[in-house]
Parts: sequence; structure tokens; C-alpha cells
Amino acid sequence: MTDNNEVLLRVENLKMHFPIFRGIVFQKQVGAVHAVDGISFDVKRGETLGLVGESGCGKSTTGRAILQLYKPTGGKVFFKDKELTTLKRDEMRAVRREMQMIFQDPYASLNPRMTVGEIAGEPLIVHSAASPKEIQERVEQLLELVGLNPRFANRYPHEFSGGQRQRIGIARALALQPSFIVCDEPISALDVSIQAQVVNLLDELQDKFSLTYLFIAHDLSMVRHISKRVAVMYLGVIVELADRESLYLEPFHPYTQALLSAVPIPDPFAEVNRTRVILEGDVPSPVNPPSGCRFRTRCPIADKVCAESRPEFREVKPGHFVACHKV
Amino acid sequence: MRKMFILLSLLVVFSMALSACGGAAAPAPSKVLTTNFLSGDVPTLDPAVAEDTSSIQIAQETFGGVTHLNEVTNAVEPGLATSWDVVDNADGSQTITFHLRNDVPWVRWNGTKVEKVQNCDGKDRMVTAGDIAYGIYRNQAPANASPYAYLLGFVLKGASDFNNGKSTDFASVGVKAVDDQTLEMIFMSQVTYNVQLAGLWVAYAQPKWVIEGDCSGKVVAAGEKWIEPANFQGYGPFTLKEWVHDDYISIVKNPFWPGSEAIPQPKLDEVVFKMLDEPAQLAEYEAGKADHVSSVPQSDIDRIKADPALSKEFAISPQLCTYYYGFNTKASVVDDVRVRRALSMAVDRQSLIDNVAKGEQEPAQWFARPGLAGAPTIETHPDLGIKYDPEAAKAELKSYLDEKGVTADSLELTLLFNTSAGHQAIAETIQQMWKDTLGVTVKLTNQEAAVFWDTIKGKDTPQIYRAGWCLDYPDANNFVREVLAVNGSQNPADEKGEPTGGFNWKNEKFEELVAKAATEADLAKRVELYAQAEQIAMVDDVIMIPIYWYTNLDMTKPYVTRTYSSSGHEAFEKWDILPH
Amino acid sequence: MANTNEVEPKSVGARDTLLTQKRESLGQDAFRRLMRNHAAVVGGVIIIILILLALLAPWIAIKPFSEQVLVDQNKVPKWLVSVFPSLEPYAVYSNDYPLGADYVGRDLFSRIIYGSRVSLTVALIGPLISIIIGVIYGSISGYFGGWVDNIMMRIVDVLYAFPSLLFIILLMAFFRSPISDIQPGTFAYSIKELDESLGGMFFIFIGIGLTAWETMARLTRGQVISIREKEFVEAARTIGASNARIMFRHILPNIVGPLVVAETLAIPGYISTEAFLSFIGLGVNPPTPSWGSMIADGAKAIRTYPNQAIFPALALAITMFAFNFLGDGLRDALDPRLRGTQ
Amino acid sequence: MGRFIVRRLLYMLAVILVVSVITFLLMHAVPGGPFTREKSLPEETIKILEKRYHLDQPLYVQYTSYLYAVFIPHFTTTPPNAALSSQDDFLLNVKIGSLWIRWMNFGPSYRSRGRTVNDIFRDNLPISAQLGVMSLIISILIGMPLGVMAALKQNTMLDYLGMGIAILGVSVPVIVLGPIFVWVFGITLKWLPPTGWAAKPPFFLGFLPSNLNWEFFQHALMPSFALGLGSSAVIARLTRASLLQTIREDYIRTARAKGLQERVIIVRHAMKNSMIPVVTILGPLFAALVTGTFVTELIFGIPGMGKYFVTSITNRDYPVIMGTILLYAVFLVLANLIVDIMYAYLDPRIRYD
Repeated sequence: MTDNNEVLLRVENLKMHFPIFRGIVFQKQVGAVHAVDGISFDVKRGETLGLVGESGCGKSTTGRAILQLYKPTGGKVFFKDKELTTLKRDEMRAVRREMQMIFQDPYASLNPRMTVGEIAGEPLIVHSAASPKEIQERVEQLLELVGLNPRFANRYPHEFSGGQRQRIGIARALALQPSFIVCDEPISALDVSIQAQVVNLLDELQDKFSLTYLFIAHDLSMVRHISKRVAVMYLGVIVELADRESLYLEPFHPYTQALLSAVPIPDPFAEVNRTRVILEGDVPSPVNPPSGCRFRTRCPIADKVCAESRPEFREVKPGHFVACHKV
Repeated sequence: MRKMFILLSLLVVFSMALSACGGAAAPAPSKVLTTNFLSGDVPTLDPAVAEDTSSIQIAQETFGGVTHLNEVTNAVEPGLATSWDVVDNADGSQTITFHLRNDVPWVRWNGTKVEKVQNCDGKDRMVTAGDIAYGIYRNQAPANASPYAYLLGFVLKGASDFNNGKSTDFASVGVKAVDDQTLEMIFMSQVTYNVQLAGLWVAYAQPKWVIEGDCSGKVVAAGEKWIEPANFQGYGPFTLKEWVHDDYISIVKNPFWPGSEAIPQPKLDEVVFKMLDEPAQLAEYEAGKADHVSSVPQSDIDRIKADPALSKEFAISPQLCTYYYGFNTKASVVDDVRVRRALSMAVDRQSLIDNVAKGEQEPAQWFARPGLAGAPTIETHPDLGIKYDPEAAKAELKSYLDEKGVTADSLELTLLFNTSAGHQAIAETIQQMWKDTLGVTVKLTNQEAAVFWDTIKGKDTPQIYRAGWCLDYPDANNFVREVLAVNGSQNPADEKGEPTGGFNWKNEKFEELVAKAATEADLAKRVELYAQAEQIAMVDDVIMIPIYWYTNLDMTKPYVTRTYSSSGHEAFEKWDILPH
Repeated sequence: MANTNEVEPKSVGARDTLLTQKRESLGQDAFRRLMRNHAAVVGGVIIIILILLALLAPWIAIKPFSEQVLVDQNKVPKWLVSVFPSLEPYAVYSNDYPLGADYVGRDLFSRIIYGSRVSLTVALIGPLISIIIGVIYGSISGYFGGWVDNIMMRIVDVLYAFPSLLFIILLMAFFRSPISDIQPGTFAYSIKELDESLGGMFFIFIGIGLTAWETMARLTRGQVISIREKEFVEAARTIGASNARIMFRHILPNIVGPLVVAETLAIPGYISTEAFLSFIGLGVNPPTPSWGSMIADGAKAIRTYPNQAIFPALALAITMFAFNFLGDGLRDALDPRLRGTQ
Repeated sequence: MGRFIVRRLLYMLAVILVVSVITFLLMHAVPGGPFTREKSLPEETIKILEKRYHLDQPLYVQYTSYLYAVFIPHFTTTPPNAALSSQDDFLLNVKIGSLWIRWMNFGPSYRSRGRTVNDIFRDNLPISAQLGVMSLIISILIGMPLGVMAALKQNTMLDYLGMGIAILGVSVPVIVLGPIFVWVFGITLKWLPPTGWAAKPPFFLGFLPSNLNWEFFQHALMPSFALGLGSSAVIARLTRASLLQTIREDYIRTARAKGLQERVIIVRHAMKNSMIPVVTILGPLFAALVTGTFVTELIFGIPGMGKYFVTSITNRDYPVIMGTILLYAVFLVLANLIVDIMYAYLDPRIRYD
């Protein structure tokens, strides 16, 4: 694994607000869902950054906003040396060759009316002037690469299992030989037995093609295996970002601590002694997020200051960033 | 689901509860005759603005004019006037003084029976000359915008100007109530049909006190609603009892109508007119729910004639209407009289009647239907006009084709009719006749009625078009002059008298003849003048193809005695229901 | 969705057996299930027969549809009396007419055969108009969403609230008006000419299209919106596919099923619209026969000559049955939830 | 929900305005006027008539004064007296203190002298509504059971038979069915009166027949059936399709797995959820049936609204055309609103705000 420190992707103060309209005759905007509310991080070439948070915290939105599937409300996304939010359609199309996505639901992410070959080959058709024969050869290679029999190329997705479908999705993402892939909970919809296969495949491919992943997951145990660094999101903001070891050994943010305490430990003795931090209450509405620290309404150690100002996202240890007044 | 069922069962229970309240119907009066009008509400019962057959039918039964036209012979009979004096004035005008009877009271249906109407002093209101003058005033008043104001407008002195607003003083109109029993009318010319016109519905007496209010507010003005049953007052042999809009009208016997030879006291107690589409009328009749059907659908004639019972109840009587195809004599191809004559002679009218129209109509040889005053009849003029003659037709067309050097199938001809299955069947049949006899293919097109009526009088009147004419008053003048002559209803003209559409036709000789015929007092001479005029229009110039003279097909239950009207309005006061 | 067969290959051997199985596309699967639906098959066969009848009308019909033999009017074949005994007292027999002759002596059988042309044209044109306009309209509205969708759908709402029948009557009255109002060379004039050349069928098409496309647009919009949010559309966007490609390659193929079903089921409605227009006298120009106009003419004489209305009505009913059963069958076959059943 | 309804009602107003503009322009564009007659009237007479009905004014004036009369409530101290002039008849008259609030004057009918469009609404609409409601009930009573039966026995003879009966209803046009009904039940068997409608104005609560007795139902039976059969096919087919889908849902399987009776599963679980598409069609269907159907009313001689829909155009009776079209539009939009509200009842997931 190459480990230079070249930053491949940098996200600066990214915001994604979805407006809410209301009105009897004339619709006017009365508010917005603050799905992503000013997050910054970077991803270095060849590494895997895990992005973890409860469902609804904005992690999938972050992935989509990076890929410009949504037009971000604010902030910047630098990929290599390009700033993506200001690119024109055509320029963005060119960038898409280098950044791809693997989707969560292997059933919904494959067009049921296209054959596997067509699905895997579509990026090639969209982006290159390759001849049908070349495309067919490339598709066969791709299928082989993800562990599918190339002779399945003219079958339809409904003839495959979930795991196989996710492999097709991976083949599609790899078709253009991208350098960066957003993996949007790629294994959460799969049976546990198959999850490992897919994770291993992703690992293998990363080694083979020196890929960079943004790996989105909803619990920490999933990203532990694959990520080099992990970012924890809560209600549209990143609360903690650190190297895997640092984060798992010494989580600073009360939310991270709570998440980690929920992860079962495979050692039965340690499991018995595990102290679980149970969070009280529900996640507040992203339409009207709490003032100051987003987490204060559920935080066991919150006090006045947490309500007054938004905690700064600061480096408490080298490479370990936390947004909490109490640290 | 359950809620829906509860709702439904509630509805059922509710309906049962209501039905329990509905009492038994009162026993029907002994002689109630049920007949019908066509589907759709009767537009009005106000004689001043009435324009359609149904409205006029009711007006005729509930009011009445100074004169009365015999429904069978169309002869002029005494109505409200027992006698009249005709004086020809030196300036060409004519003054007619009508002497009215004094024993006709105004009546109304009070919800249970017919009662006389009292005036402010508590005395019976009698029909006076003033009431008739008021009726004519309402007919001519511009504010009422009566569509048939022109009937009197054409003949009555000053009426047209008053109607147009050129004069605002009704005194300038030639109508005067000399006293309660004397009405004086001044007509512009000395034509024979003045007396007829004076008795038409546009000159019926009307109750001013109901319409405008009276007795210092004790009689509330009913305005336009005066014809609703709650307000209605009349004086004829019947009076209005009920009018359920769009459903039925019922009129009851007026026991206070004094009766006369021409208009006797009714024998029926009540007549109910249901407003139904033709097939529905017949269904009612056959189900025993109606005693009379006013028009029998053509498609049922075969069956009715074959049915031993129904055939006896079926009757065909002449009706004073003519069915014809008009030409635009200035349109391409038909601008040549030979083509027109060929087309007219190629129509086998008898075959059309026997096979398609089926109502034993009479093949028409000319326009003014026999039976009208002044109109020739087949008996007196068997060879007048035009007849089916395929050989002559072929010869006429050949001469045209040879001259133009074209073939029959290259002629472009269009026949326009207003959308209706009946018109379509006739058009299809005649289309075939022309094809068989002449080898001419005529294109058929149809238009929705309101568009059609504009089209056939407009500057783009098609080459051939369907039309028909029914009487306003039973005189040949109403046909020959008022339809065919310049500025006639199917021959519009500009200010200079040049035709602009319709027949698009002007013939000085014809104009002269019909003008002369209007004032000719000698009946035999009149008939001759009209015969000559018809010969010009039908044979010399061929401005139309007369097709058939209408008949009325109706059915009456065997226990009903009746007369057969040719004017389209039945005289129900002469009908009776026998015990059965 | 849970019915998908698990075909996870466990070994090379298992893979090979899988590959030797006949593979089946969605269309084939649907077709197979359609063929199992007897009613739908019968419906389809009837429609094919009808199309053949319409195409081969000149050879099948025994007489030209417009040939009148006036003296033969209302004649009936002998066998008919046993079906309608009420005809007996007045029927004039002629076995030249298999189903009888009409009110001007035209062969009913031949006219029914030729009449299938109008009904089938309506059955084809109706969907064509509504699919072309409705699908494009609904797709644009649903795909772009936002204010575009809002405005486009409000327009549909207005048209939907507008009684289309009256619109047709008004249009017909306008276009079939005197020539002077409509000058040659104008658009209105060409429409008028087109109508005349089609024997008056143009406005029937318009009338049918008018009512039909709104429903179609709404349906399409709804479907597009539901598909638009699917991950595979996002995936296509991720790889940089153009809007057109997403629309035609990803969205439309996935909504074709419901649209086809909706249209097949709408066809009987179009056919009866034609019949109704003919009834109120706004149908095809005479003497072109259509079932609708034949029924309208015959219905007036239904008590006297029931055959004149009942036979064309029967033809209409059979056609409607066929399209209805085929439509129901297609829906059952194309419904992804029912896949793999039976 | 309240907000939603208010918004939809305001939106309805907009739809109606647009419909009124289109109708107004279209009907004036069509050749032939309200006073075009087979026997043409003299030009002077036509001028007088046009003046009476303000047809001599520019179109925009005619349109705006129409809007003013229909949409703007009028406040006067004089009590309503429609008798004197048929141009002064308001549908809604409310007295508050000495003030009269009067709203919706649809104008006079050109054809029926002395009658207003409001008169026609008052007298004829209730009858069409009675017929419409009854035929809707009949179509539901026939359509739903047929649909349910067909769905439960999919692709069996029972399915084909059920759907066959339903489709037969829609395949035989009322033009044929109506006269046959009249012939068989009215004339030959004499079981039912062949034509007519037993209820007449004034109506109970403005729309219910005041004599809801056996005679009323006797008259209503044939037309309601003739009209309802057509829609029953639509309902049957929708019920079938929708139920077929629902009974394959997981929660129905769960219900089966729980060992619930099949009848309970269908009635309590499947029916409610499969009603949504059926309810959707009921809206427009109701609007169409209530505002009258031309053919049925003609065949059975029913004094309803339907005939006015067609004949007012033939007569170029402008106020009646405008009135009936606006009425239809209002009914349609209202019906759709009610459908949306029904959705919320049938599917608790649907919320409006």
C-alpha cells in the first residue's frame, strides 16, 4: 500500500441544506433540513477514510454531495487540484471518470431492464468511444475481476443474489478505472456471511489498483477492518476524526465513546466488563438543530457553554481532531 | 368498508322512512289525456316571446287571438272577435275593426281548481281590447326582444319602427283599443292574410296586472316569472296547472271559457304534455302511459303498420311543411341551370318516400305546400313544377357536359346537411340516385345545426344544401315570398336588393308575381299567380329541389276522439276520451 | 422482490449447470406468464383476427360498404326470425344479407367488417396520441420536478377539469364551419382538409387524444418520480450519463410495463368514445361505417329491427372484451411483484 | 390538513378561472350564435336580442361582467326578487342584519325565457345527483364483489366469469342497453315505468327527493342500472388488480401465518389497503355521474343536467354553457379533493400540510 501524504480529496466547510417550502398560494421557503452543516476533512491517496454515524446523520448526503449528485449549499470540494462545486457539467463529466460510487442497496442500484454486461459496460459507453468488441472484452475482464463468471454478462440482475449483485455494482464502479470510490454502506444490506466476502474484495481491489475509498458505514465495527482513518458524524457535523488506532483506543468525544461502547467485543471476558454508555432521548430534528454543540441534548456531560457556542473542531493530538468543549 | 355499509344501510332506512310519509296519490280526474312534447324544456309560455311549436301550442290552448284558424282547414274563424270590419284606405293601408265578445273572464289555477280572477274592485276581470293591445305592445317592445316581433312588424303600421326603437311611442303603432270590446288595427297593405296574422299568438291578450303589478301593490309584479304556474293567468279553453321544467306541463279545463263553434268548451279535464325524446314517447305510449304520441319515429313505422292493434291507432295527416334541397345558384357547377334541373329531375321522390321517409309524405313538385291559402294543389295543377324524370335529367346533364367537354364523374359537388340521422338517410339515398341516374358523385358533409343555419345563408352557401320550411301562418305568401323572394329568409340580400347568399337568386318576374299575389283578393287568380311564380323558381330557374311535403305521423289510443291538425298545433278542446 | 431465485454459485460444477439452463429475460418471463392466461390469449387472438378483418375487408365483405339497394332496405335473412321472433309480422326476407340490410339497404355484415377499420384505427391512434404527448409530457414533468413539474401539472389539472366532450363539440363546430372563416393556407385550413380526407375521423382522434393524454401524463409522471429516486438512476448519474440517456435507458424502460397496461385498458374507452360521438352526430362522415355510428343508427330502430343495433354492438363488445382481457393479462404478466408466481 | 384543504380550494378557484376563460373564448369563436335559427330572424331582431343580453359589448367586457356576477359577492339591502328580471338571480342569498349577501349569478338562459342558469341548477342538478348517487352505489355493489371474487380466484373460470360480467357492462353501450331495458322491463313485462323520474322540485334539503317512496325507486331502477353497469366494470377491474397486489404483500402473509381466517384477512387487512386505487377513480366517476349523462337522460326521459351539457352547445346558450362547464369543473376538482382526503383515511402514512 502506497502511503505518501498526497491529499486526493479535500472537503472544506461542506454544507448541504434541503429547503422546505410552505404556503397556501405562493410557496415560500420556511426552513431547511440541515443534512450536512459545515464539515471539513481530507482523504489521502490510497487510504480508506471511514465515515460513521447513525442513520440520518448526513453521511450518505456527504458522499453524494462530494460526487456532486447534489449541488452543495456551501463549501468547497477539492479533488486533485479541481474545485468540484464550480465545475460546469462537461468538466464534471470528465472528473466522474475518476470518482465513482458503490451503492448500499444491491437490488435498487442495478437497472432491472439491463443485462449485467450492459450495466458494467455503461460507464465505458458513456465515457469512451471504445468499440462494442472492446467494451465486451473489458466487461468480461471486469466481471472476472469481481469474481463473477464472464458468461453471466447477458443475464439480468434479478437472476443473481445480493452478494453477486453487489459485485456487479463494484464492477460498474471500477469500469473507468477511477482513483476514488465512495462506498455508501456497501455491505449493510448483505447477509453477514457475504459481508466479509465483499469487504475482502474491496480490500483486494484497493491493493491492486491503489484505490482511495470513502467508506460510509453506520457502525464503527464495520469500518474498523477496512479504514485507516475514521470520521464520526453526528447530525450533519463531524464530531471526531482520527487514525483508526487512536480513535478506537482513546475516543475523546462522548458520542464516539457511546458508539464504541455499543460495539460488542469478541472476547467474552472483556464483553462482560464492557461499560455501555446509553444515550438518552432521540436524535433532534435536522430542520431545527440544537444551538451550540449539536450533541448537547443527549450528552451526559453537557453544560451551559455547550448550548452557547459551537465547539471548534480542533486537533487534540496529532492527527486526532475533536469538536467538544469538554475535551 | 364497515363505515360504508353503515352509511348505505342508513340511506336505505332513511329512504324507507321517507317512503312511509309519502301518501297515496289522489284519485285522478276522469278525463286526463297524456301526450308529449319533444325532449327539452318548453322555452316559454309567454305568447309575446314564444317562437317554438311547444310554446305556441300551450299559448294557443290557454289564450287565443281575435281570430282563430281552423286546425284542419286553416280557414279563418271567429276567436275573441265575433266579427270584424275591413276597410281599405286610400293610401293603400287597411283598417280592420274587431268586435270582441264580452263574456271571457281571466282565470287561474289556485292549486285545487280553476277560478275567475278579480280586479281591484273585486269584480271579475274580463278580456278586453286593451289586454290585446297590451299583448301586442309586449310583443313589439324592444326590451322584450321578441324573436317573432317581425311577424306583425311586416304588416302592422308603425310596429317595425317601434320594435327597432326608431319610435318610442306605442301610440304610433296601428293598434287601438277603442273601447273594451272594440279593437282597431291598421295594416300597411291590403293583403289577404292580415286577418290571419291578427289572430296569431303574437297578438294574444296578456295580463298586465300580473306582469307589472296592480291594485297599489296588492297584486305583486311577477315580471318574467308571470308564466310560472303560481302566477299564470289565462282565458282560453284550458289554463296552466303545472309546469315541472324539463319534465312535463299540464293544462286543465277552464270551465269559464264560454265556448264557441270554432273553439268549443273542452271535454277533457286535463292534458299532460311530457317532454320526451321520440323513442321514449313511443315507449310510454306502448306501455299504456300515454294516450297520444305526437310524432312516431320513422324507424318504428314498419313494426307499427304490421301490428294489428297499433296499426289501427296510427294516423298520417298532412302537415304544412316542405322538405327541400336548395341550390346556391352562383356556386360552381350548379351555376348552370341545366345541372340544377338534371339534379332535381333525377330525384325519385316517391321511392325516397316509400323506402326511407316512410311517412306517406307527398312527392313535392313545388314549394308552397297544398293546403295553404293561395297555394296550388296537385288536383288543380297536376303538371305544375318538377317531377322525377330520369331520361330528361340525363339529357339536361348531357347537354351541359357536352358543352363544357367534361365527364359526369369529374363534377365536384357537395351536399351539406345539418347533423341528424334522418337527414343523413335522405342525403345518402339521393346521393345514390344521382350516382345511378346521372353518374355524378356528390360529396356529403354535415354540420352541427347552429353552424349549418349560418352557413346556408352566408356568402359561402354550399352548392347544395338541405332545408325545410313550416308555416308561420297558413298562406302561400309565408312560403313563396317570405322564403324565396329577394330578402326572403333563404335568399338574403344587401341594401341594394342584390342577393348575397342562400339561393343567391333574383328574378324580376318572380318578384312582380309574388308581390301581386299578396294583395290579390280573388282566390282563383291568386292561385294562378303563385303557380306562375312556382314555375319560375322550380322549373325555369331551378333554385331548389322540392323533395316532399310533410305529413304528421301520430298515434292515438282507440278511446280518444280527435281532430287532425295540419298546422302543427292540436286543438285539444275538440278532443275527448270515451269510456273504456 | 424477495422471490428472486438465489443462484449463488457454489462451485464450478454448479456454475455450469446454471449456464446450461435456458436464460430468460423479463420480457420472456412476462410473455410466458401471459401465455398461461387463457383469457388474455383469447383476447390477443381476437385482436389479431380483427386486424386481419380490417385489412382484408374488401375481400371479406360481400358488398361495398356504401352500396345501397333501396328496395332491400331493412330486409332480414330468414334465420334471424328465429332469434328475434318479434320480426315475424313485418320482416321482408332476403338471404343475400347474412345479418340483414340497414335502413337504406346496405349490407350490415359488410358494414360491420368495414366498420372495424374505424374502431381499430381509434384503438391504435388513441394510445399513439396519448403515449406520444402524455409520456413525453409526464416524463419531463416528473424528471425535472420543482417548478417545471408544478406548472406542467397545473396545466394538466385545468385540462382535466375541462369536459373534453364539450371541447370536441366546440372544435368540430369551429373547424367544420363555412369555408370563408378559414382561409386556405392557414393551419386551420389544413386541419379542416385533414379531417375531410380522413372521413371526419380527425376530430375523433383529437377528442380521444385530448382525454387520454392527461391521464397518461399523470401516470407517467408518477412512475418517473418513483423511478427517479432509485439508486440505479443515481448510479447512472455518478458515471456521468446524460439526462437523455438516463431518461431513455434507465427510466423509460422501467415504466413501460405499467404504461402499456394502462393503455391497453384504456382502448375500450376510446372505442366507446367514438361510439358516443357518433351517437350525438359528431362521428365519421357518411357513408363511412363505424360501429359507433351503426349502433347509433340502429338503436333508434332497436325495437323494430334489433339486428341493426345488436350486431354492431356485439362486434364492439367482443372487441372490448378482447382488449380488456388482454390488458388484464398484460398487467398480471408485467407486474414485477407477481413474477415467479404460478 | 386544514391548510391543505384551503390551499386546494384556492387552487380550485384558479383552475375554474382558467377553465372559464377557455370556455368563454371557445364558445364565442364557434360560428353560429344563440339567435341563429332555422328560420332566420331579421337582423334588427337579432340586434335587439343581442342588446338585451349585452352581446353587443366587447368580449372582454362581457367576460369581466360575467366574472363579476358569478365570483364577486354582492352586498345589497334589497331582498332578492328574481321574478322581475331573469338577470338578477343569485344562487346564494344570505341575510345578515338588514344586509343581503348575494353570490353567484350565472345569468339568464337565452333559450328558456325567464329562466336562469341557477333555476336550471336548482331544478335539474338534484335529479342528476340522485341518479348519479344511485348508479354509483349500484356500480360499487356490483363491481366490488365481482372484483374481489375475481382476485381471490385469479385465472380460474370464476375470475373470467366475474370479469366477463363486469366488462359486458361497459361493452354494451347505454345507447343499446337503455332501449333494451325500456323494451323488456317497461313495455313487454310492464314491471317498471319505461321513462320519467318520480321526483320533482322542490327537493328536500335542496337535493333529496321529497317523496322517496317505491314509485321513486321504480323509476330510478332502470336508468341507475344502465348507467351504473358501465362504471361497475371499472370498479371491478381496479378492485381485482389492486387486491391481487395487496394479497401478495408481506403483512398479508404474516396475517396468514398468524392463522387468521381467510375472510378476516381479506376484509380487515387486504380490502382497506387495496381501496386506494378504487377510491381514486370514484372521484371523477362521481363528478361525471352527478353532473348528468346525456344519453341516459335522453333515453329514459329524465329531466337532469346531462341534456343541458349537450343541448346548450347546440343552442349556443352561452350562460348555460359557461354554467354547466364551470359546474363540472367544480365537481371534478372537489371530487378529487375528497379523494385525497379519503387517502389520508385509508393510508395513515399519508399526511397533508
